[in-house]
Amino acid sequence: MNVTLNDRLERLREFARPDQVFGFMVPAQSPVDVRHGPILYLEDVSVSFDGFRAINQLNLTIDDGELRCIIGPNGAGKTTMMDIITGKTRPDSGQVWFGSRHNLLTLDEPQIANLGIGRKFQKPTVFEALDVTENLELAMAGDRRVWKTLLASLDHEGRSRIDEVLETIGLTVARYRLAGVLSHGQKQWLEIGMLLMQRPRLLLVDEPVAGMTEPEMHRTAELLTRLAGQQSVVVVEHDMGFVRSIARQVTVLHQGSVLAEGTMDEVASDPRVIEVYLGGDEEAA
Amino acid sequence: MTLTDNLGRGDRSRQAFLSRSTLLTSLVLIVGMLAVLILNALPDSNALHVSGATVALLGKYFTYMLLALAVDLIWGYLGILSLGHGAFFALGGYAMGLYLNAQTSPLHGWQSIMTYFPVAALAILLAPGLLALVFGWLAFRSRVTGVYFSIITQALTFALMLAFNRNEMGMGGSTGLTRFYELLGFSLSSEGMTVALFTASGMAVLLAFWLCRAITVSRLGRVSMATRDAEARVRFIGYRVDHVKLALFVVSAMIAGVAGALYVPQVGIINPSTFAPLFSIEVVVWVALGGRATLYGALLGALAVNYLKTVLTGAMPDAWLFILGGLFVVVTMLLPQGIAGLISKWRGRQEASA
Amino acid sequence: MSATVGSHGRDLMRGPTINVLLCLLMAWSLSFISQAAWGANDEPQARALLEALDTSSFQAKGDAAQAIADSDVEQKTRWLQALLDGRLGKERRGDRFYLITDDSGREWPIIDAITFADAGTGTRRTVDAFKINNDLRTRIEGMLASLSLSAGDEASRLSAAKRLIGEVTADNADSVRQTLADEESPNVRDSLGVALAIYKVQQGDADSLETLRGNLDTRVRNILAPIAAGDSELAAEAQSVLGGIESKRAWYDRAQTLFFGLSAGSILVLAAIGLAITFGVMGVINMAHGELIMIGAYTTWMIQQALPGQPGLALALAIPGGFLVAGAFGVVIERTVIRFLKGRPLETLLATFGLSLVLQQLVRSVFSPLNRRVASPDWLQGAWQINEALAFTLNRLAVLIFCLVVFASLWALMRYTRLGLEVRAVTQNRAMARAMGVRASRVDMLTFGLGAGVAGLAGVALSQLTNVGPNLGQSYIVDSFLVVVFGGVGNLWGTLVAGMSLGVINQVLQPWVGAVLAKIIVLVGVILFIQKRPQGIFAPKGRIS
Amino acid sequence: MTIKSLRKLIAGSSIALGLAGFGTTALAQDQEEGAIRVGILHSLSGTMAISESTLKDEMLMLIDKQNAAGGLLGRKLEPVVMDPASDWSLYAEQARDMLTGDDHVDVIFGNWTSASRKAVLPVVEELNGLLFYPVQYEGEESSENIFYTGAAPNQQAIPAVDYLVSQGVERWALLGTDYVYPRTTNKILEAYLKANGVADDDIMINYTPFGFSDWQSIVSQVKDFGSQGKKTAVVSTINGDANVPFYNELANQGISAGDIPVVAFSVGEQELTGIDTAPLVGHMAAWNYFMSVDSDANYDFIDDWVAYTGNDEAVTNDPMEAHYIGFNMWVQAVKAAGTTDVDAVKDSIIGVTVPNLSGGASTMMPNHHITKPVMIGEIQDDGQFSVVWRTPSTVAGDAWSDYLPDSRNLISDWRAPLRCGKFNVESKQCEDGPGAD
Repeated sequence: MNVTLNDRLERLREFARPDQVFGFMVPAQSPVDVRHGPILYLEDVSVSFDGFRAINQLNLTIDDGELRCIIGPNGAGKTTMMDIITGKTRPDSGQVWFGSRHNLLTLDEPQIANLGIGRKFQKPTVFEALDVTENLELAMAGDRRVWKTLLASLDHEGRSRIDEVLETIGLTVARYRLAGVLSHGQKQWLEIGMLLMQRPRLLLVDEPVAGMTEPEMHRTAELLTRLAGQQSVVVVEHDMGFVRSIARQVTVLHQGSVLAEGTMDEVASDPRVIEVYLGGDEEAA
Repeated sequence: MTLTDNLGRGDRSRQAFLSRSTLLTSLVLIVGMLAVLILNALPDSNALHVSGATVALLGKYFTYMLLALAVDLIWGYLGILSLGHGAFFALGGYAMGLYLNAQTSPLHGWQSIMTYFPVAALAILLAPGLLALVFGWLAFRSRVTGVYFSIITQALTFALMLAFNRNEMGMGGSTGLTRFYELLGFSLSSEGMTVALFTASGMAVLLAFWLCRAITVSRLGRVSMATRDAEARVRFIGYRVDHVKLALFVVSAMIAGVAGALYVPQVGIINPSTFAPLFSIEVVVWVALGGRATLYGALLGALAVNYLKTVLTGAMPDAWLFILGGLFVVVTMLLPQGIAGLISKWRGRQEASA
Repeated sequence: MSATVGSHGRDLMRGPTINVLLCLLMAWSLSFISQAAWGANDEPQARALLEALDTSSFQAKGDAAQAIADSDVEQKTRWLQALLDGRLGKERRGDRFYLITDDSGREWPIIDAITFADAGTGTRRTVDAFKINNDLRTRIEGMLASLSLSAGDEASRLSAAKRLIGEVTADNADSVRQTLADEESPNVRDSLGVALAIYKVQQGDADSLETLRGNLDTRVRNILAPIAAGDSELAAEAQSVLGGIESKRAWYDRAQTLFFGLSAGSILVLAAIGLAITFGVMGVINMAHGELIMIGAYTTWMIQQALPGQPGLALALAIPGGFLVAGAFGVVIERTVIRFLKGRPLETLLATFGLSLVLQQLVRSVFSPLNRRVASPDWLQGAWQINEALAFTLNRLAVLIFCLVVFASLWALMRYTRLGLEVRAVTQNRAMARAMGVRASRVDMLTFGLGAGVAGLAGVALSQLTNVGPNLGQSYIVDSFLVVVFGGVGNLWGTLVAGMSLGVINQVLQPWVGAVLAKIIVLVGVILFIQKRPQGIFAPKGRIS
Repeated sequence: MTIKSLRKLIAGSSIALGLAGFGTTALAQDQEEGAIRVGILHSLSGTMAISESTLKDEMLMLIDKQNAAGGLLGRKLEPVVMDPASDWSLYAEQARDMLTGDDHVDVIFGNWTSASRKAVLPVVEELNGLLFYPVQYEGEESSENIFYTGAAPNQQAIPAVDYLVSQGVERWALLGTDYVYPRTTNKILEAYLKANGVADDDIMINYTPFGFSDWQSIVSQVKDFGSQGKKTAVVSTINGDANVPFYNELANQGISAGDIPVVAFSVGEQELTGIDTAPLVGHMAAWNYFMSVDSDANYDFIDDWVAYTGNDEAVTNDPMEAHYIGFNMWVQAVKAAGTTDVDAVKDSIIGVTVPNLSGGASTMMPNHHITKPVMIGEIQDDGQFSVVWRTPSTVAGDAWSDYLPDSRNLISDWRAPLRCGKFNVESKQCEDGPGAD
């Protein structure tokens, strides 16, 4: 693993820092350096699987505090892009930077997560054998080393944070229920709740409203817009209505690269986008 | 985590260290042990007297239970199926065997350090621990999971079996280490020693049970269960899955090593057949039969299968494999949660009717 | 065939071998003349000849046999043959001599050795069969060969000529030259030429070394080695010839090792490929896989029992038989056990482990714990001798080919048939496949049956190589899993490549470090390899979501 | 018996805990009052069942016969059969089980592998039991409680090598399975051969794992080794299952007994039942008994065995003879002592002489090994051996080999006053037992 001396020093400093009290929704202190530009920067990223180019010369920039929606037909490379950002997939070429200091291509998933990038999966993935509270507890920001984890206990502050998040995601009554028995929508919320517990600087949200009712969608939209500003949010979504309701900036992916970028209206009137969505792809929303 | 934390949490008792199942299991273990000790102390003529041989047998069962516990810790709670845990058991056993040999005949070369009990005791923990550390570090770092992991653990124990079979290893070749006479200056064949070993094994089971319990109810335990069910997700919230796995794997290997070390003086021999993949698979079967991820299930399973084996190999030497093999099939199909599942179902019904 | 090369003994070599050769040649040229025109109903003489055999000294017995061979009694060929087979004996409490016509079982039908009249039955208690030992056996074989009318055929002359290598001396060199001049068969001429050349080289003739260049016969090498050790011109020349021989042998040795490796690998592949289907495709950890192999082997044995004396036919029938029987077992296991454990792969491990115990004990109870004897047909015995340094044993060659055929058929089945398509569909997306009208449970059953059937085929093949006993399967289960995992779960090609490469690596290592260490190295190697490529050689690639 | 006391224990603890005891449905072994109990400790399942299960049947037959003849000391013999399942720890457990309790056995006949014997040894010594061990083994052991009725190396390996030397063999390939018996035997043979002037280059030693089946390259190595112009023989200590593929490979690579004879120490009639012997004719085995041995005692024994098993093709072998001798010796010793008491029997059995199956008699020596004739048999195409050579008289088993430097000065004598299994004649010290090993 290519960890620079700087990173090590940074981590050392991180350990030495005294505990700070955070308010709800304030991002956890992240070492990310955004003084000189965007929070996320992808340049010329390409990856292929068995000859198929899933991502092709992708360039993408997300500014600090931005809420960005990414749309695109199936197979456009949205999920693969998230895999690359979170360290699950290594690109064949290109660069991915978090702030101006962290080269994400040299880090693995836990390191990236601990830098402050949170991810919600397309298919809700929660820990089914644990109950809702425990799910949130695990996601709570804190020292993730083995020994500390073994000795960790839930203090008053942590418990009140969990209570707050439970309130936000509407699962207070289900707090001791096993996550495995929750409905699909509830799992979606739980996963969002876990993201909130993590307090990341950058949230990657993959199809957050799939399986949600109309009012739930509204709440999600509200939540995401509220998050933006303090945190950067990247939403991948198929539901155009939902995208329209939250989006300020929209990026259209097609065949692994950016087809168009702009406000929803700009994008929607782009002839290439119309061509991609109407021309042959039956999945057009 | 304190007891009060859990008040008012309804059925959340499974997460508390001092839960009902912990208390009950500890109680059964302690009372059972005391009962055996008391019954053993009765005069021979008494109808309830328990002979030294039975105490020795039960002592051996305890070491198997300890091994099953070690397997359940990583299989039940972490989802790592090791088909090679017999290797750690055997390594602990060999460490003890060398020490026991040293009591009567001088050892040569590097082995001579095993003459001292503290060194031997350390080796009992370190030999399996180090092997687990190196092997686990390699495997978990490169994310070898699932059956791939299971199969290479099997390859590991198989390779060790072949290696220990070689006389060049200096471990007695295929006959292994035997002819033990003394432990800590006491004769191994005395009844007192049998009782002492039984007690030590029982205490080891109890302590290991508490240790495993403490681990599984801690946040680390929850991380490990989370890892078992959705490994990738755990990584994305920032836990170093490989470290978690490695830590538990090493702990588990050490418990297995202690089990082996207690097993050897009671059985009187350690040889490479303990490394045989079949033995390790059998251990997994005990755990599955007793019920995964419950800890007490592992204890029950190990006891039940070995008791059955003792009874059946004597009572029906020609047919016992049909019964035991058939039992494995039937239990798997009808009791997916093992004996523990049956117990909790039964308890659930009782509570419902109460 | 190599069997014919070595089976003639050393005693003959020590004697004036050329005479034997000449005898053989003469017998061959005179083969149209009836050998014994004289009737030998001379009972006292016959009795005296047989009585001479009744001695405990093998030397005396050999002389007696020679006397029989040299005599002109009519029965001599039959006597010598029976003596060779241990079926000539003497009445224990009497003085009649018997031929045992069939020595299977405990009561043997016997006939009088002199009159060939039926003499009822005999047992070990009543008939004392004459014993022979190895040396005597070789001598009698030689006698029979020279008595045989066909002794003059080319094969016999060739083997006689081959035996001359290193045995030509000043005494017989001329007659060998003469024989060479008369000989027509090029093969025999070559051998005689080599034999003469060696003699000449021993006499100091450097030119004759040319004839020996590239000769792979070990005796040539053994004779040249001391000659090359000196520092004369001849020695230097011999050195170069010897070097050529050695390097040629080294190449053939490599080819031989490769064959050994592929053959060992083919067994691994055969044992593992059924598992690659049940485990790789269905995700079922079938610990009873080894026992399905065992069932295939026992099927072969049973079919052979039903067709005594026809091992070839039985083996041919065992191929479909083993497949069907093991496949049927597989289907039953799938229907009664595995079906109910869908999606719980680790529990299939548990249940099938139980099954394997039951099946093993079942075989012990039904067939006995002892190994069963499965005969090999003649065409699977011996070796295909390419040259002195390279030979392919036929049974292993057959298994190698069989393995490739099984692999190719399976591959074609998976690739081109409806079943294969359905299997792949179910593997990739069960729910979707069902929605498309694939009867997933039927596919499961057939897939498992197929995997089990292929295991049965492995059993048929193994019955030709190793023990058929209750433990047969157990010894392959660890290796099988290792091969499947090494190759990459769910990938047939991976299994093939993994099995073959493990076989070759093992065979290459074996002469260096011994079989035990070779195995350990291979195991550790696989463990380390899995660290590098956690999904095996042919890891499934693609977006994992 | 432990099973019983275990049941008792569970009943007891059930009372103590107020728990319903778990299944105690174990079948009680019906035991006859006053019967002499004979333990049979042979694996009936697992890898060793192939060899050992026959011995269990043989023991049952011998006990039946003894009972039919009126039992022993006026009491019936009662067999106690257990299945140690080829698991060495189970051997120890079951031996302990057999030897404890009110209904303990008076003698045990059992074990096959050295590992299992070593596992049982401390148990029989601790509980003062009697064990008759019927298999040829590597020697270097003598226990007060074990009687070794199989061959020691000097009763099998060394005479076999002598015979081969007399047949002109000059080059030796010692092939064995990688475990203690072959290792020790080969060490002894190597020392013996070198002492007889065989050069290092003329000895090849090779070990293979248990159940090895891929003999191609080793056989080809042997072929190469044997093609150097000197008469070569293979001395095989290859164990059990590895033999069939080994002989198959020999035959297929065209090595006949005329070229390179193999003399085996672990291949008997029973092993040959699993092999097509036609290509093996002339290969040899060294044993103390062959089924084809010409003696009335042998023919009677075979008839009994065939009748008992109901199988016309049933074969007998050397370990069976060893049990036959051992059982009869024990019966004689019990009669002589007038009791089954272990110490009395131990004393009375030394010097007991019983007929063996090859027409002679075997005597129990003070070192707990017996005297036996040594024979070399050649494989016949009917799966039998034909005896081509035998020692003129019996050979006494030697617990400690004279050809190993560590044991050259050791003897074993369990008679008073020495009573030592490992007595150093040079230092006059008993090196056996705790604290002196």
